[in-house]
Amino acid sequence: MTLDFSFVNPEFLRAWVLHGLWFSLLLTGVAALGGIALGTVLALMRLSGRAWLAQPATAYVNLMRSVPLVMVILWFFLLIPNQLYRTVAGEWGAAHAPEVSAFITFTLFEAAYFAEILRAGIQSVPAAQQQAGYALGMTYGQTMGLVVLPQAFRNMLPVLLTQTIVLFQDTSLVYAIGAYDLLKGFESAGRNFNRPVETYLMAAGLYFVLCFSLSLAVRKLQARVAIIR
Amino acid sequence: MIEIQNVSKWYGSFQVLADCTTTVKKGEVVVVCGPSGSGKSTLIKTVNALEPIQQGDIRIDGQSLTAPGVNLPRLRSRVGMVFQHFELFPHLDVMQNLTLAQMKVLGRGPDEARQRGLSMLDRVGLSVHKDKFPGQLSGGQQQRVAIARALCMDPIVMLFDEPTSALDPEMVGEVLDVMVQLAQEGMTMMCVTHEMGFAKKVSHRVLFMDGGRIVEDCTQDAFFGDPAARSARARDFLSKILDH
Amino acid sequence: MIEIQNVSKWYGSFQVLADCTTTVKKGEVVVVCGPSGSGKSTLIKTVNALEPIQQGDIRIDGQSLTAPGVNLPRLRSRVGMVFQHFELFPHLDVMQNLTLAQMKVLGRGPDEARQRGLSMLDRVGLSVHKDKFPGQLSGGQQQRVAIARALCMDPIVMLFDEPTSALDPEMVGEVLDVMVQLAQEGMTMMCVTHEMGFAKKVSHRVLFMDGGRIVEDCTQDAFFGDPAARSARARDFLSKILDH
Amino acid sequence: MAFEWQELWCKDTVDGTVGACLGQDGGQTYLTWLLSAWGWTAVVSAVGLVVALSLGSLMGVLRTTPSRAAVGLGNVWTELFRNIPLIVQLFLWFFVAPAFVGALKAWPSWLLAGVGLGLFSSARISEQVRAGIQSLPRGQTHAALALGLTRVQAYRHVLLPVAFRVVIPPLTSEGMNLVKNSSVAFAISVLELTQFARQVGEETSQHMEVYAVVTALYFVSAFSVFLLAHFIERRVRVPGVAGGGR
Amino acid sequence: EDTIQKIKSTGVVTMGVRESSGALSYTIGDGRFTGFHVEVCNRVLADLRRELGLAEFAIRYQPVTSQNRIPLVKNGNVDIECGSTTNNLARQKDVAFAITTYVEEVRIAVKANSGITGINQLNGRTVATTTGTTSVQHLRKHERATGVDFKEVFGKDHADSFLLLESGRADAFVMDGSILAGNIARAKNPADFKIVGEVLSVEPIAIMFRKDDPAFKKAVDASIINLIKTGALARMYEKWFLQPIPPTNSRIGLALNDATKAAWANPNDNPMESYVKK
Ligand SMILES: Nc1ncnc2c1ncn2[C@@H]1O[C@H](COP(=O)(O)OP(=O)(O)OP(=O)(O)O)[C@@H](O)[C@H]1O
Ligand SMILES: Nc1ncnc2c1ncn2[C@@H]1O[C@H](COP(=O)(O)OP(=O)(O)OP(=O)(O)O)[C@@H](O)[C@H]1O
Ligand SMILES: [Mg+2]
Ligand SMILES: [Mg+2]
Repeated sequence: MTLDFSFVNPEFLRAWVLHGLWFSLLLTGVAALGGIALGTVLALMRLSGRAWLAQPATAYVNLMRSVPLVMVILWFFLLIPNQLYRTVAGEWGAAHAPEVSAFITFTLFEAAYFAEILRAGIQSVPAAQQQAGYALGMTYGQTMGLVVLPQAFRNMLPVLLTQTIVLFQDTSLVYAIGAYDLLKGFESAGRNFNRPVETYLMAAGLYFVLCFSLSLAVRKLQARVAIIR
Repeated sequence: MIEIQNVSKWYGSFQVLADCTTTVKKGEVVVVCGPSGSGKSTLIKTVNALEPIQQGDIRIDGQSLTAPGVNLPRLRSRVGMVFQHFELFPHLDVMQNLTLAQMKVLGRGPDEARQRGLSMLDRVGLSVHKDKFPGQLSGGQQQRVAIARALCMDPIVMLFDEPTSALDPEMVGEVLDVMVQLAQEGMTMMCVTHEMGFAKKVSHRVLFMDGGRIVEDCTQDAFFGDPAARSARARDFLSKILDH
Repeated sequence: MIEIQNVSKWYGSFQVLADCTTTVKKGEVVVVCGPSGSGKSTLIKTVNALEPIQQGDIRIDGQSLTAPGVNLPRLRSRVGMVFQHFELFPHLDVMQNLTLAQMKVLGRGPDEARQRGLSMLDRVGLSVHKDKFPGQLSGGQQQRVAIARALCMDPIVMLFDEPTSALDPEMVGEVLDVMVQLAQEGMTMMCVTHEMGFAKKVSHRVLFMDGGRIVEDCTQDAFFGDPAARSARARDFLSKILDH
Repeated sequence: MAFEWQELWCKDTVDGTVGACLGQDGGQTYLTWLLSAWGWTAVVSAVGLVVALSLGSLMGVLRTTPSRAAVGLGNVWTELFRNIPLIVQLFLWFFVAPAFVGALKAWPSWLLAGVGLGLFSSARISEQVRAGIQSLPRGQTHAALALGLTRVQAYRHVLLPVAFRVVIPPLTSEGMNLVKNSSVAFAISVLELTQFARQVGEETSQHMEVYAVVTALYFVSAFSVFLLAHFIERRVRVPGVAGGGR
Repeated sequence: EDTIQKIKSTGVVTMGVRESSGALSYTIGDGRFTGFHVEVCNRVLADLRRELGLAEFAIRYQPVTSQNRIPLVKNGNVDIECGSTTNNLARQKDVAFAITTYVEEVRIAVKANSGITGINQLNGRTVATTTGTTSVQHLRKHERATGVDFKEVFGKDHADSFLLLESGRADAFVMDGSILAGNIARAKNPADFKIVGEVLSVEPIAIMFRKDDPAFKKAVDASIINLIKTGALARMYEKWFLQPIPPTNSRIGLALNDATKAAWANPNDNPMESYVKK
């Protein structure tokens, strides 16, 4: 197999890759933060012991986990008319409908996964810790916010970040609604230069470097914030 | 100070507490003992409403726990509690463990909370460790910090749930010493423990539980001094834990 | 039976065992005690090569553990070991716990293994529980099953690592009873324990460890009868665990 | 509505006549095509599951052994397969790998897709299996070795049976992900559900209808994995252990 | 909804474009799109502004895929789609088309040294085509009609399909002539490939927009007729299909076919079904 990388130069990378890379990173960041926030609420609902809170949360999580993300992205984008984006966010909203839609969909979808991780994290904190919080006179909110969740997050940090790496790779699914992510940059260059093998190899390399550095960073971070036991 | 009146509790169809009644007066030290699973922990947890009860009533300083609209956090902050596994907050250092609830529950300022924390830490002999994390302390030290943490809230009564049973044998002494001192200073205390030496030394009364019931409730003189008057179950239990 | 010769061991740069030497003769019961972290568990685990050593030599029945090509599984099967947290296999019922190693290691048939298992279970008084899972037994019962499991392998020596320290106080007795009986039947035993009553009753020798060293190695008469002749560290330790 | 339904699904895929919904005289309707596409989704997922579970477990186990070489192999494997997007991996297996390993060219694309999908998931499963094993008290290993079991026997009879029970929930999730990820197989010419949706949506111009049905079938497939895992979890639940019936 | 009204009130028109539809509509990176149809649309929109006296409006490019282009036009996300959409009856139920601007011929590309000259020689061979295109249907029909039996492999996009041919996984690539020509032109070695055989089908390609908006359609059609009359459309064809084009500056080299000439000579918006082979 002969490879031809002659089309690759700094200008190529700027024009084809940079924009998508930025969008993928931004989408990952927004969806991770939003998903963790919403996921925490879902996890707390599931653990509340009250059926009217737990059941809707469980149903939501199971539904999201059973449908391919690309379908969720597609449905969400197609079913919401452009007019709504325009009404809510004006011309900017209408112009960035796919991106806005991606931010919302990814957040909603990832929340289901983060909820499961956080549920496990909260359960990994001994129940007596919660009781110790109450015994000191703290309210439910204080106990959760100051005692249980900080521990749950630290215990689950590696899993949360692994899921974030998955999320970063999944941002490529926005191809379904025409948003432009990192992989799209390589793919579309591959098509228009008719060098798909070369661009896929470059994509594999770049993804590997990014994701692997992220997981190394996670390990470092984990050592720093780990609870001394 | 603590009035427990006909308290019953069930987990599903399983009855953990059956019609328990007793009173702990101000300044009194009461030891609770009994076989595993007899409901000791459950009983002591109902006293600050960590476990809800289905029947009966509990009053702390005259205030019923089951009254509608009772401010449970407020009430709990006046009842200190020490757990078997210490339950220090592992992600906070010792000083933060001591000041967190003071600031969030009692609304004390950081300086005041810190000062109170330091003096309590001093009392359990651990001032030098104030900046360490729980994981960096031995079990005995952790339990003493846990006692200090409870004391910071100026409790009117202290509850202990097997405070020494998770400790290495050589560390049991240092924790009991702190508890003895507290008792001698007149703190109202309710302790689940199997340390009969401690019971003999400072307790005023002993409760013996079995199968969710308070089977014996008598002065420590009667409990240790007059075994013949005790129930068969209590005698059997005592012989097991005092023997080997 | 067990010869430990100048054994040293490091975790990284941290020395856990420093030049430990002792011998356990056939039929002898040796108790190992000492403060937490002094290396007791590590020492006992080196005896059946669960922890590798960096210096020195250990021989069981004349066979060196460090000799090249030694069949460790074979050797370990002849050394019974009982752990602090029982370590029964939670997914197997009691009978399966007892027969697994007999069949896989000793190559016994299912019937023979079962029979041997039943008789050992009978010996620790638990035949009726043979079909239960470990999670359905009390701590004391689990530890007795663990002893039975070790005995099924017809060990020539038994190692115990704090077999009662994870137990509720009222269950300590039932486990110690089994151990006393074993000792009286002439089993060679090496026990890490803080149960000084047990030590006084059946041990022939006591080792006291501190900081990875065997600080004291003397007959139990000398250890308990002549405190003045003991090191300051050992006296201090003894006073702590015997006092309260 | 019912008419439109028939109009879409009972149409012959070649001449466009609407007739018997399951096709006649060797003809194919969109319904029979849909069913065969679902079948291919199932095949690819099944191959993927087998590969992912076996290799993932193996790598997870290797990473818990005392051997540095084994741990290293497991680590490299895991990092390699989890840090490159699946679609890129499949592309490389299909177009690039055969240039180096000629035999791959003879593999049918469903097999290549299943194996590629399995390799990708094996990295995640290896993480979970490793975590499961490491969550067991070290005493369990010691107890097994102390009874004279070899290390392999200790894994086989003690560590893995318990570790697998511990990791059933995350494995379930991964199994569901795998089924959903099988949709990427369309990229290397497997006629599965996503391929069907793209092609038939285009042919019939009824994208929404086609996507709705395909989404539902994915849901059913992934949820069956969930139900199956749930069933297994209950079957292997150990009495006396938290969550186990007494 | 009235598109002209919408453009007036928002000052923006959203143009649906394709990422890589041969020379018709594709990206040159940096979020920019170009191609024959994109240029046609730009001219049409400029005419619209002039004719209707609209204020200055912005053009926003919205990349679409073959799966989502019709829903997007229907739900208002896209005002005018300038990709490579075939005008057919099924689609006319959902959307409307402008006058046909280009007529595509489905052809066969093979390796130059393969000796294959027509579809009938493909018996027992492997044929590549792209998922989500009408070519798949043509192949199926052909297979049924002639009894010729070939294996099909599907690329997820044209570049993949071409790679199937290039890497030897397929013996032929059946696709729109302009796509085949474009891929060959950009291949590492264009001389290795050639387009052979009969025209398997012809398809009118047209600009697409919302249904039931006669005013908009009228304006667009008028503009296109004007482009045809003035020869501007032919010049644009020349520019995109016969001259070097970005990003690689290669020349597609596909002469204007007879079907397109006929469509320009007699402007119409007939669907594909009316082009059935005589
Ligand atoms: N959350 C629960 N759900 C169901 N049963 C429970 C729960 N918590 C405790 N129990 C049961 O209630 C009984 C009393 O438990 P409790 O913890 O009060 O006993 P205890 O006397 O403190 O025993 P120990 O000495 O072992 O601490 C036990 O049989 C226990 O199994
Ligand atoms: N895997 C390990 N890595 C590093 N240090 C270890 C490890 N295992 C044990 N240690 C250290 O070795 C020392 C001896 O441990 P060991 O468990 O033998 O003590 P012990 O006397 O049994 O204590 P205890 O009474 O608490 O069981 C301790 O300081 C311990 O922290
Ligand atoms: Mg208790
Ligand atoms: Mg130890």
